Amino acid sequence: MEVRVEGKEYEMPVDLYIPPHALQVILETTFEGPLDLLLYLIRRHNLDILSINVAKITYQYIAYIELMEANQFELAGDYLVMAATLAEIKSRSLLPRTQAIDDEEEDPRVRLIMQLREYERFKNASERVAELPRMGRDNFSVCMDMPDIKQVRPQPTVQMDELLAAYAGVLKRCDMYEHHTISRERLSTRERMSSLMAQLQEHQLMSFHSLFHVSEGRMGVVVTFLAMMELVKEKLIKLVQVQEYGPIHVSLGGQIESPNQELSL
Amino acid sequence: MITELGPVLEALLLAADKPLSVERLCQLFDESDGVDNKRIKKTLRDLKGSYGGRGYQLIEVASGFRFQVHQDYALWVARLWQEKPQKYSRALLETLSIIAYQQPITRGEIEAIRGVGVSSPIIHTMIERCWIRSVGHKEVPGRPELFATTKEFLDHFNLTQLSDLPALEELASWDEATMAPAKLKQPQQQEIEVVTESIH
Amino acid sequence: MITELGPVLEALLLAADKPLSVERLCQLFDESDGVDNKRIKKTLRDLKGSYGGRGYQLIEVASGFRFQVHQDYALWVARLWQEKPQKYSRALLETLSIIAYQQPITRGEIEAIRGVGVSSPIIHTMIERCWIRSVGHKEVPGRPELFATTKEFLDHFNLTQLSDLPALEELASWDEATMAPAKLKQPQQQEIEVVTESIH
Repeated sequence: MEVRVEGKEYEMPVDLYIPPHALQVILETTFEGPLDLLLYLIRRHNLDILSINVAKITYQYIAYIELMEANQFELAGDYLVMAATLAEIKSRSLLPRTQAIDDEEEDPRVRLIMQLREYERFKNASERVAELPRMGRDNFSVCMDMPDIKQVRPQPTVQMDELLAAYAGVLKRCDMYEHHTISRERLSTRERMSSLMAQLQEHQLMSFHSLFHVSEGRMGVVVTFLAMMELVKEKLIKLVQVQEYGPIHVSLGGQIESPNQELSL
Repeated sequence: MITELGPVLEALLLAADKPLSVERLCQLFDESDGVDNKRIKKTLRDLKGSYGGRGYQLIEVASGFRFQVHQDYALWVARLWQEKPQKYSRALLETLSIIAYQQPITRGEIEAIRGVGVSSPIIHTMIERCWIRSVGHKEVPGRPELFATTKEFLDHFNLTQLSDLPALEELASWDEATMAPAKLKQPQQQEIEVVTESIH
Repeated sequence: MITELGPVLEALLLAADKPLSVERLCQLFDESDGVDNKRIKKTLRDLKGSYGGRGYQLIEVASGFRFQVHQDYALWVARLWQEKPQKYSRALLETLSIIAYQQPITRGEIEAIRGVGVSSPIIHTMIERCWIRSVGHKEVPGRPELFATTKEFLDHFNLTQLSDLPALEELASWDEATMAPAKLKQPQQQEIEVVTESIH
């Protein structure tokens, strides 16, 4: 039996007892580490953790690791450590039993089974925690307006460095530094994008020229133009032209239904 | 078919960060829900009368219906606010900073960046403070609102324009714990260079 | 002397942007108001029961009482924003659950249970959300930080105390298992069956 992974053919291990059609699902599933993968292999067949056949599971485990590698999954070292543990258990089982039984504490199979059972407990618990009613998904905070109160609510003030620290935190978390370069230039464009949107919301259809202000100088004009291009790209605004070489008008995206020719950029 | 429309409307009006019109409410239902403008209006009328003796009421303003804390209890609410100078939550600051740097941006986009939902009261607070406003709708299914910062936002932070905010490269070295002072001003020269570059 | 405490408490809880404890509520009243903890508790209990059939509810979470939109109407409320509720990754939920059940716990201990490294952004995210915090150091080499969950974590998941968490499964006695090697043997029959199945 053969299986195709990204065009390449692989021989399917004959006693791999997961049906081939499940392969795709498995490859698309991300496992939360080697214990998770092992549990998956065990639970798919309603086997008891206590009764796992290590030789079989090792074989399967290695087969999956190879398939994942063939599919260019980035495998953490933890997966390989587990493979080594399984191999060790398997090799021990080939030795005369007395030796393994001598020192139960050190039996890697006992240790693995304990670890699997412990992990499964928390995995199941986390699934139940995930089902708890949660703010923002199942329950929502109540947002109520206040009557006019004579006493003005003291507004907390925010310092610039607090705001920047918050953003630095966001960026650090999402690891966005590498992907987005928000330069000064980009910020002035984003600001102009907002103000163009606001103007168009008020006037709906504006002539292309009226959005440029010569008094802002060359830089201002360039920023406006860049902002416009960005808005067109994000489909937030539309440029329309009734006739060739006629005046160009700008409107909010998808607002105007007319036979006017839409400028494609 | 929704048999009890009242609690659904209550849930919607309480979760929203601004008044909702009958038309807007109507859009939120499927055909199978059996809800039309007329039914909504009638239900809202019934609801309005049902909060006697409560600390809040349902009122109609120009842009729709909203819940409001009852005037009679304003005195105690004022005490609540009086207590101590409060601070804005981390969530609010993060949301505000994302809007400042990534505007115009939808709530969903902010949530994607933060990895967690943005609650209505947060948006509400920032709109009330006139720091952000809706500048339109994104033309994607659902037409979500696009938020942008305002002049008041710039004023509050003593900025002349948005581009006075530190560039990302400066933030990269930002130590959150120490909140190292920001270098807010950059030589003009650099700005021109960058813009010129981007034209090509 | 306040004769009707109910609406006053409603107004206060609705105006506050976070849960309010009985003690905190009590501080807001003067002596002449004739309000004490006991009266507040009783009134809150009465109020809690008075929102049947409404789209919202008054609930008690770890840090106090709060109003929230009832989860029965989450479907419609979610339509207000058109965006799907934020999902937490399994890695985050597993890590958070292990901390919740085993606290205080070090990162290394979490990793031992999960059999895989815990990424820093996950810990960082949970600290930012105020769901976990460092409560000290374990006196072992390297003095690793000990993490515990917070009241905000309980608030977020609508819990009053840690013991409200779903019960952790009991493990069957370990000795019994190791002492009974027969149980470790897998019946050959079953394996063969499964293999056969997979060929088709």
